[in-house]
Amino acid sequence: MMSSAAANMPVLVVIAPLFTAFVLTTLARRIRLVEGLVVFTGILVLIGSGFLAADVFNKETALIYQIGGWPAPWGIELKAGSVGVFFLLVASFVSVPVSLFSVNNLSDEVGGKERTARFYVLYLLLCGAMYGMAVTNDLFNVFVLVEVATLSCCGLVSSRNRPRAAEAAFTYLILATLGSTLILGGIGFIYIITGHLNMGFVHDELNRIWQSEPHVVWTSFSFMLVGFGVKSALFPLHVWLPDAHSTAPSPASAILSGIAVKGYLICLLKILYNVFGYTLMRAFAINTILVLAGSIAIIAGAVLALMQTELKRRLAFSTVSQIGYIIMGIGIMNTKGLSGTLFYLAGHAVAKAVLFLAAGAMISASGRKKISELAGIGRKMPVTMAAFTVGSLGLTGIPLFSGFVGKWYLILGSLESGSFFPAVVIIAGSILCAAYLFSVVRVAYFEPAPDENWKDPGLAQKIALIVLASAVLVLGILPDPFLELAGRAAEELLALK
Amino acid sequence: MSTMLEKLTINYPYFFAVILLVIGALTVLTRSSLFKKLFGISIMESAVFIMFIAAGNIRGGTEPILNGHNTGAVYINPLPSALMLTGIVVSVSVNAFALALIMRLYKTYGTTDADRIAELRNEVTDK
Amino acid sequence: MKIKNVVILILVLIAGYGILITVAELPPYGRPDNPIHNEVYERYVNNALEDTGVPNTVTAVVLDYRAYDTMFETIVLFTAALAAVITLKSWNRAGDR
Amino acid sequence: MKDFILKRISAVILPFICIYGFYVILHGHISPGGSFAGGIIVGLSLIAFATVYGMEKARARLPEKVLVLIESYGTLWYVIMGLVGVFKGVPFLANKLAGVNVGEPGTLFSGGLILLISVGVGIRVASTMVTLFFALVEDES
Repeated sequence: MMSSAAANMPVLVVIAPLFTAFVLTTLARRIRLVEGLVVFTGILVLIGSGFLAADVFNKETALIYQIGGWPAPWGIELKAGSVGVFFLLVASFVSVPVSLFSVNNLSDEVGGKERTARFYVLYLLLCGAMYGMAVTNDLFNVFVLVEVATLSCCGLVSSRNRPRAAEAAFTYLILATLGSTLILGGIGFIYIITGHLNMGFVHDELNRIWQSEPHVVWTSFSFMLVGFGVKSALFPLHVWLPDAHSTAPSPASAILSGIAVKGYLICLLKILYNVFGYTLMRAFAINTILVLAGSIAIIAGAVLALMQTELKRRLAFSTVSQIGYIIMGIGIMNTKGLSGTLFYLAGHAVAKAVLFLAAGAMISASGRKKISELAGIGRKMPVTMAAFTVGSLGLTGIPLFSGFVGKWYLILGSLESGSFFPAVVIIAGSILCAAYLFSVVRVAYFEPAPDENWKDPGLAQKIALIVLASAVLVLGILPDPFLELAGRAAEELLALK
Repeated sequence: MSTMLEKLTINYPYFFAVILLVIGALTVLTRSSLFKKLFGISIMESAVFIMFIAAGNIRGGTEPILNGHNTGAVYINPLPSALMLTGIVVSVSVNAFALALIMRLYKTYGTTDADRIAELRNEVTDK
Repeated sequence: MKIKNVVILILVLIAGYGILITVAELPPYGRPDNPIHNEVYERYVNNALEDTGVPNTVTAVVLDYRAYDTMFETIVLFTAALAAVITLKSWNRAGDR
Repeated sequence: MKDFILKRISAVILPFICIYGFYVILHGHISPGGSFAGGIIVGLSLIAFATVYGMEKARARLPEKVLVLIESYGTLWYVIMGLVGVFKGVPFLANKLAGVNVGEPGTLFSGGLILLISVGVGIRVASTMVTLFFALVEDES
């Protein structure tokens, strides 16, 4: 039984949250049991992905799993490679504290027991889709998982009991469906000229025939870039993100900004490197496009974030800016750049989750949304504000915090590839990031507080914040094992092995 | 240019799919009515479905049901049809959820026009 | 007719022309020797009966060869129903501001 | 009794539509059709019932609790059918490989797990359609 569980681990981590999700709606009356089950499932998946990561790390080869026993070109294949398990670890780790934070904390933002139970179901479905994206190796499966993720994201946004949330969710749904239609079209073009859907087979076939059909490859490239760009809020296509992420309930914003956007980026990374491959990306100058788009996103997102007065909106625009780093890193096609971008992805997932959770706790305690109205909150809610400070240090890239290592490797990678421009943009972006985040910290600590009674959140919420904040520190102080894994993932993507 | 037209007459299903895609995209991006945005999305999805299913067709082929009656017949490719079955269900789900959101907005604001809703929302926050 | 709409019209038409060039380049419609009708297709059409015991090859692909996709497809429908219900049911008007 | 004719005619027709839907679900593996098409036909017959006889009557026949149960466990059914393979020591969602008797091809009870899965999916698609209809039509406020 034990060996069977180990052999089926790539699919079990995907199934476990889904399995729990289907039971939850029928247990809505006993909300404590529901919350317990959600946290328990999260921990179970975390342990499972830890085992999977250790397995892949020790064997040094990707784990191939054939669904239904059908070998690759006929059936669907799961591939737990270094990229997959890296993202699996990050996603399953972040999902646990976020679900812990929502324990007994949703009645304000979501509503009664039934609505809360449904919120958790959507949450688990989103997690399942993310884990599925991490391990899948089939193009059409990517599309279906992207749809599950999109619908559950929109559901999470609209679960907030405000009409504003429904409006944000509608914009999000329309634009995201536009994006997934383009993704499906891109998959269709690739499928029509190669006849395969498995990523490995498509890669071989595409690299054989691309010279006879350059326009088709070019169109599917652009469909993929625009489609995933809309979904992951690349700068000019980000219009849905600030509304959606700032109106969603706080745990939902944390998971949306921390994990959901990253899932689409991992899919884009897999499609660009595992399907099209290094040669085609060079031939069509995709790396230049990505670096340019990323640079524009970094600067524009940061400037827009500086202009916001509401705390959650500022964090949402900060996500737009941070996505730019990851997109830029995808375009820096060497080992250092790619491992840097993967590490940055992990660091941002943790830091942005803690920022959104802390912001949610502050807003629900004080009932105020504007940054200027949160003066002196650092002394009234010490744990929350400390976590927020650690998160903003991590995001800015101060040494000994998570963002620094990722940015350092991104700069090294860009210098290695011979261009000076990305390094300059990264440093400028960090300075802007410091400007928009540290002003919140300054207002919170160094301005006089009004005479009101704001309380720190409950125990579960505090534990969640502390776990995430210490993860930011751990990623910054002891990055070696994660960097090793990210480095292997980069080598796997560049097919150096 | 003429070779492109010749190829397009051979590939006419793809040509019509592109026309539908353009119509759908224009509807989504230029209309302010929420319903029309939703219809535009549906039209775009249909365009992609047509592209897939046309790709799976073989002239003179029969439907891929192996019941022994038509031995020796050429069967069309079942894989695109199967994929589009999934795609259609996804499209149905998106439509259902979008309709629910439109209902919710209509109940709150009393209109289904995106511009009007934006105006109303600003008035509400000004108060 | 707003200026924004005219800009969108021009952009979409340019993109549409690009896609037209692309589809003209695709393998000719309806030929049995297109790359899409490869060994995957042959296995589905020739071996589906003994592999799965189902004569309808579309069902064989949907529910056996690619059953994992279909599982997520049912999950999409489940998600949509759930999200629709959470959007429409028992939201309190007190929350509307 | 304004719509007497409508009620009588639908009383005759709707059961047949419903049975036809189940026919399509059950014969999805040997003829065109399948669980989704059949499930939607069944769901539409129930929706027609609700529109003809009024929401209250339909709600009494199809309480929300039952719909939620069918929906949740119908989707769970798929996963459980997939786990059969895992318990037999072969990959997830295996059918013939898991030692399931696939029967004689072309007969109604063939295809092993495919038939079981399609029945589950068909019923839950029907219930989802009804749920969506109720959610859209019922006036909460």
